Amino acid sequence: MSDEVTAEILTTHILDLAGQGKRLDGRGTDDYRKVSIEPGFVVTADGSALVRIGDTAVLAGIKLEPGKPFADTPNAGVLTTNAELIPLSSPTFEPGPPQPGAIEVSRVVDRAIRAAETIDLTRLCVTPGEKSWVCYVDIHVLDHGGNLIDAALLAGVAALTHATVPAKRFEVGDADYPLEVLHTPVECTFVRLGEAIVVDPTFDEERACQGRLTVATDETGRIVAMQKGLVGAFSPDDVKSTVERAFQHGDRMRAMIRGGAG
Amino acid sequence: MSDEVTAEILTTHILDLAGQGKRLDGRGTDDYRKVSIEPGFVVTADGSALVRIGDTAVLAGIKLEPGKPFADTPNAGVLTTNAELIPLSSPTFEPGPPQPGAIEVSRVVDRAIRAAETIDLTRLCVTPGEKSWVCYVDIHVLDHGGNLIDAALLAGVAALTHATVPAKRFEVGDADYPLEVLHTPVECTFVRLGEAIVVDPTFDEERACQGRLTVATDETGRIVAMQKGLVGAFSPDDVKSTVERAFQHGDRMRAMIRGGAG
Amino acid sequence: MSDEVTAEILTTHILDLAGQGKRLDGRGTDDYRKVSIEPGFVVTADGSALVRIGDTAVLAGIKLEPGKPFADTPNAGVLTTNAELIPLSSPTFEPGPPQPGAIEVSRVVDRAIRAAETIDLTRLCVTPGEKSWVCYVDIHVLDHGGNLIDAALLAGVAALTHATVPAKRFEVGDADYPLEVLHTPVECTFVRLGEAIVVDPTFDEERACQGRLTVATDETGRIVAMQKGLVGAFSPDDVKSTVERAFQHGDRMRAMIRGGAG
Amino acid sequence: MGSVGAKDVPVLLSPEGLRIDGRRVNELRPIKITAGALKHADGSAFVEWGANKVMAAVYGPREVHPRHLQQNTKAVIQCKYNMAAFSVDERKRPGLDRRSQEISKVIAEAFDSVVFAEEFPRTSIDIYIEVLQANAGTRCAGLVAASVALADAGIPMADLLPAVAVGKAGGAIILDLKKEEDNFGEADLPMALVPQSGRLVLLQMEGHMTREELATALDLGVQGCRGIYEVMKQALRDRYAVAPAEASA
Amino acid sequence: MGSVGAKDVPVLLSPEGLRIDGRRVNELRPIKITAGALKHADGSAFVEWGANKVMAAVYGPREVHPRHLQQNTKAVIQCKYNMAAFSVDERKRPGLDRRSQEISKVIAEAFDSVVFAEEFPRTSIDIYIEVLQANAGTRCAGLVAASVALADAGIPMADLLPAVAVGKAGGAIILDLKKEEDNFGEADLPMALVPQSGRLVLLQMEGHMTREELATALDLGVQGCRGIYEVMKQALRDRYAVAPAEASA
Amino acid sequence: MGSVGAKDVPVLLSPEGLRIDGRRVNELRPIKITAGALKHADGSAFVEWGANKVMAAVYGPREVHPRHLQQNTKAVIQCKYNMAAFSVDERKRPGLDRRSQEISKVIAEAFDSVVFAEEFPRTSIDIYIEVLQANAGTRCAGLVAASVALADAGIPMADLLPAVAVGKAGGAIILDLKKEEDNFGEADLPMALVPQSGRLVLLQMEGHMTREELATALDLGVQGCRGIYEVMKQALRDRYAVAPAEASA
Repeated sequence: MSDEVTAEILTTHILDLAGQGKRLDGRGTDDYRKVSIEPGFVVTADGSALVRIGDTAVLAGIKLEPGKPFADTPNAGVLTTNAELIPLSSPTFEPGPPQPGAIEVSRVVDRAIRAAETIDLTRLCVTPGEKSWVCYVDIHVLDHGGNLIDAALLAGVAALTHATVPAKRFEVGDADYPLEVLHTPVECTFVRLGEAIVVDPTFDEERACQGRLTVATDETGRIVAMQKGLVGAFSPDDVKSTVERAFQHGDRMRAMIRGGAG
Repeated sequence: MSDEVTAEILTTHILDLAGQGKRLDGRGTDDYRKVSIEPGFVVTADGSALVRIGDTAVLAGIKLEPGKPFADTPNAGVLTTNAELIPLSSPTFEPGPPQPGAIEVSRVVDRAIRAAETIDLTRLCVTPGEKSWVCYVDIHVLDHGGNLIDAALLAGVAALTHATVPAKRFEVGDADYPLEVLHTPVECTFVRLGEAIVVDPTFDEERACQGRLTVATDETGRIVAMQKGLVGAFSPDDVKSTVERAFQHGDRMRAMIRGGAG
Repeated sequence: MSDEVTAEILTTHILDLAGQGKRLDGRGTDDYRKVSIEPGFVVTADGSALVRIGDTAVLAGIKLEPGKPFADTPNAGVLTTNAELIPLSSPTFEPGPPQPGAIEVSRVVDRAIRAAETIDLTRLCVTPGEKSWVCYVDIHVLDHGGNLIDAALLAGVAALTHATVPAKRFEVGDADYPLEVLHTPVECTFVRLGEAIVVDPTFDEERACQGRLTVATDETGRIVAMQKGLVGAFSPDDVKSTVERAFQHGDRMRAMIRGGAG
Repeated sequence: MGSVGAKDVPVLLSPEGLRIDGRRVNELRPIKITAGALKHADGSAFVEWGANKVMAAVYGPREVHPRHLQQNTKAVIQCKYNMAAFSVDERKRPGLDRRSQEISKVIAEAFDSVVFAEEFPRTSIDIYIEVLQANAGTRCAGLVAASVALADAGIPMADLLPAVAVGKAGGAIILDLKKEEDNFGEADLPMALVPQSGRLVLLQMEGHMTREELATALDLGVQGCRGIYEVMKQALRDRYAVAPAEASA
Repeated sequence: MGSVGAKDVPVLLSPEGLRIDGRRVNELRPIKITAGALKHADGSAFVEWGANKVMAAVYGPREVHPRHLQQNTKAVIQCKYNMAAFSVDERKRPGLDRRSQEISKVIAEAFDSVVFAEEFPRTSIDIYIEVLQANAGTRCAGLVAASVALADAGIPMADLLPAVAVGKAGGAIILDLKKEEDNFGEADLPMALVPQSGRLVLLQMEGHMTREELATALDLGVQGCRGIYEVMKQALRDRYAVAPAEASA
Repeated sequence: MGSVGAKDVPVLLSPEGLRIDGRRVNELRPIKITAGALKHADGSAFVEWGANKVMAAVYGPREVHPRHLQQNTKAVIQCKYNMAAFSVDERKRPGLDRRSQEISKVIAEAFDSVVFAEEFPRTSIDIYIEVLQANAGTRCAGLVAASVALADAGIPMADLLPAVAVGKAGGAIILDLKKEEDNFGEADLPMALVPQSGRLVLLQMEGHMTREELATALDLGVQGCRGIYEVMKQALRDRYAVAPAEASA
């Protein structure tokens, strides 16, 4: 039986279950899988975190280097987010230049970090117009069990939260110091399965779905990013109700990020 | 009936007609299609022009930016011509890196602009060896009905003719000023159809032809560039007679470029 | 008969011969093909040499340009080795980005030059941390008859041995002067054919072999690089005995490199 | 939204509630759509919307390139959104950047939600969007142009896809942001609507809003899309009303 | 070995014969191997070795990509070794560099020497190695991880491939170099052994040694590989001893 | 022609009508052609022409790579012209630049005009030209080398293709420009002739000339090509006169 046929049978089954309010792994429509956050996983990074959501595993590493501010923002540091969907993590990824899916993850994560003002970029300026810190957020997906966007942002924000500015190493200051984090954005992704809208989709649910919607919130009650993806549609009311759910899951995960700091 | 078969029948028909001194669209061998020039089409550009030759449409945009002169020409600005044969313009173009055809258009247009001394590059030098203007001529083919080289140069020269040096915007001077144009090169392309040599080929005539020859002239009676392309051959006498025809068409189009300025 | 079938028959034949201590071209297991070195082949290069080993031909050219030292070695010049296995040289090479085979040749040659301290990189420093010579060793394979690594290093070292630092041309000094060469590394490559280990493999022997081993030696009795390549295995004793053979061949070729200088 | 550490921030909303170009918060910029603007594409449209100029062309259903993307049960919808080097103030280097690739992806997915792709298995429907002059909202302008181009090419679809960006600038929720509002405002929220179902097939957000502001923005956007929808339908009516030979002057 | 013109060179061997981290010359760094560390790969392993952290995954036998590499009589063994941007002190730009491509080639050839590839004609066995944290010896750690991952994937092989680097630093021949020994030492010699045949399928050398030193180094390396071999076998025993569902916590 | 804003311009023509290297205006540089210079190509030639050194190799007719370029009714002629990094005064970065791609295109088209490609449908004839040492006129030298290499490979053609550049320097129309004449002259006009038909299959011009000058230049170029033609034929006669085993010393 070909992969395509298997996938189609699985899709039908997932949609049938969703019609009855059920999911393949027994979760309810608003149940998130088990989340774990392990900060400091990589000592060569200036900050890092390994995040697991169910059988999805994502590693984020932070590197800070002195560089030049952009001409139009002379008083700010530079933030660069890059997600790699390496072929190690899934039978569906292939080597080569970043695919649209990887680029979408990078950009959605980048927007959430940036819009939430997670870090104060003006604090990363050393000499206006001349020298500023460049902060790289590199995200490696290790095990792709679905819902990469949520895992990637969680890993990125947790890594930033526990990062150090290597001022001494680069002779920019006398001592290294912790990177200051102002806000804690968390993304929460939903997929439509028939008329059900379920949170934290698995790989198979993403393949079966009729639309994916991601909402990023922060701890001050702001929505800081949204992204509808994949084939399918959501009504404005769908959007409003997922936003409420995103705040609830977001608050829970924000506590974990801070807790992980201990 | 496959595309290939259609193309072959059309080729035979075009060659038969040419043997009788006729062309598919009713033109004589030395008739150019209708030409229109619309300068200032794009306001974000420092100069621009939309050129139509029959159902061929080409848009050129000029951008000027401060940069560094080349080490071997410290007293001159930099001119860069880039033609994009984007897949929007023809069923025969595909996305990806520039194909040899696009590179040929870029280079032939670049040579004509440069050899005719269309703009005085030494006037684009700000500080010798340190700072000079970089002048980008970007050419987008929008609708490919044949004879792209002529349309591309016409658009490029018309765009330069109506361009402004953004000195104020880049804080290089107190006010923007018009880019000075010294000469007006015009390219004129011919194809061999059997023993006939016809001007301004359509897409189908280019596909049917046995050799393409482009001659660029300027208003002082100089030939400033030539390019034989595609499979086929021309005798030295063929070359000499096309040169005469190129001057006549060129003078007519030069008047249009200046007229378009009004 | 397909190429693949021919290759397989040839492989079997080569292995049969090897079992009897024989080779296709009549050589003994420790016979090297005829070697010739022609320094100064390219006058536009700052140093060059055309090397032939049997019907393998490799051309190396040296270029020196002022540049910037690396941040972690502020007192040293920069050495860059690049081998191009251009499709001109063999029916088996294709155009495109460098293949793993070409990269391996580049890197093995580079390691031997570097580890042997062929040139004293600190002598290529002009102003510590600011300005130093960048020395490019560019290697073009012209005719691929096997054993490219040995030919490439031989050409590279011969080209360096006869190179000139273009100090006057780049206004770094008053006069050009010879590049000083401290050591003369030579690589010697072996392949396993059954239980025989033969030196200087031909193209067909490389295709037939069960493992390739390269040993670079210098004139002071040091081993300066090794590389096992291709599918196959060598025992530690195999390695030790090839090292002895590599020194003998290496000493002979070192005399040729110096002789070529005359 | 790129205003962190920027130099000069303009006043985006006057005390009278007027925007930088004199519009009210719920007002669209002028929009003009020409269906069939190109001769050689299977379908095409040119959109002038405020100071945006966007051309779209559609080719297909045709052979799939590259071949391995071919699907046995439906057409694959491919989109390439590109900005001309001279379409923005600071020259854009030619070639695909990450932003263009993301936009191409979400636009392709939006159309994949309404095109009857099962009717053309093993083919490709290729959408090309070229931004010739940009002034915020180019992905929406591109989507509108592509939607009309698809209709012009005769591709069967459930509905046209009007699109518009809503956002927040100067503290207010506003419709159809122009450049300064996009650069210095608080949020940008592009969306595309299926008018008949009332559902959104494209929705992105960058910036920050409260949930109440978001609710207002969504309503304002839907209303804006319905306005655009009328202009799109009229452009197609105009296209069919003229002889093909004259349609693309 | 990149020490030409470098600034500070540390003392690599104490008068008592102890190394920078207190090890003796013939001592390995601590090594921990977890077989089956990933859920979605056909086989996987995570290796923590000194301050290295390396993940390997294996997929296949499966369809060959790109197609033209397919071989009619055997599986093609493909390897991609990659270092994460944050795995080293100075951030590494993402993407394949020449070093990674060379390492990928010699690792693939090493496995091609022991995998029974003729059993799976026209397929590909794909090995992915990701260095997450690097501290010298990553190609050996990657090879060890990949070897366990291949076994975890059930790929038939003549033997496991233990690997280790030997080298010369502070004048002594030492086993299993760490970063400072690699950077400032005199030679680095990574090798991979087929324990049952006693032959080497990977062998590289960079730096300089006399023939006597090389002989010593080869013997020390073989001995080191045999130590690693035991850890690899134990990791696989541990893997089979647990239920699959628990194996990758 | 790249002289705008350049530093020093040499005197290109003496009052006696002699050029920088002592040649008269209608004089060729010394040229030496070795057919069969390589062992592993199907055909090859090495051309030393003034201070140019150019190698050409031909492979085919053989399988087409990449496959999608295959034509059902004829062989596809592919050409890759490349300059070695060390072939010019200022080191050239390895890799294809736009100039090389344009030259490759016009050379392939020139040969496509004379090779009997219909005799080998669904195959490729691949021409590789490597410029090892450059001193103006490399595309003509490459064309001459490739033409002899094609004959050496036994590819059936209507004729050999001699080629030469004419130009204008120091106010005079001159034959076979060398580097200073190309860099500081007024025009460069490379051409390739089919001697039997008297027609040109390659013709480019860069610089500026009047029509009278052009007429003179074309005549001078044709005359120069006929001189090169004799050298090409002699090189092939020499090649056939020796046993294959000795031909490529």
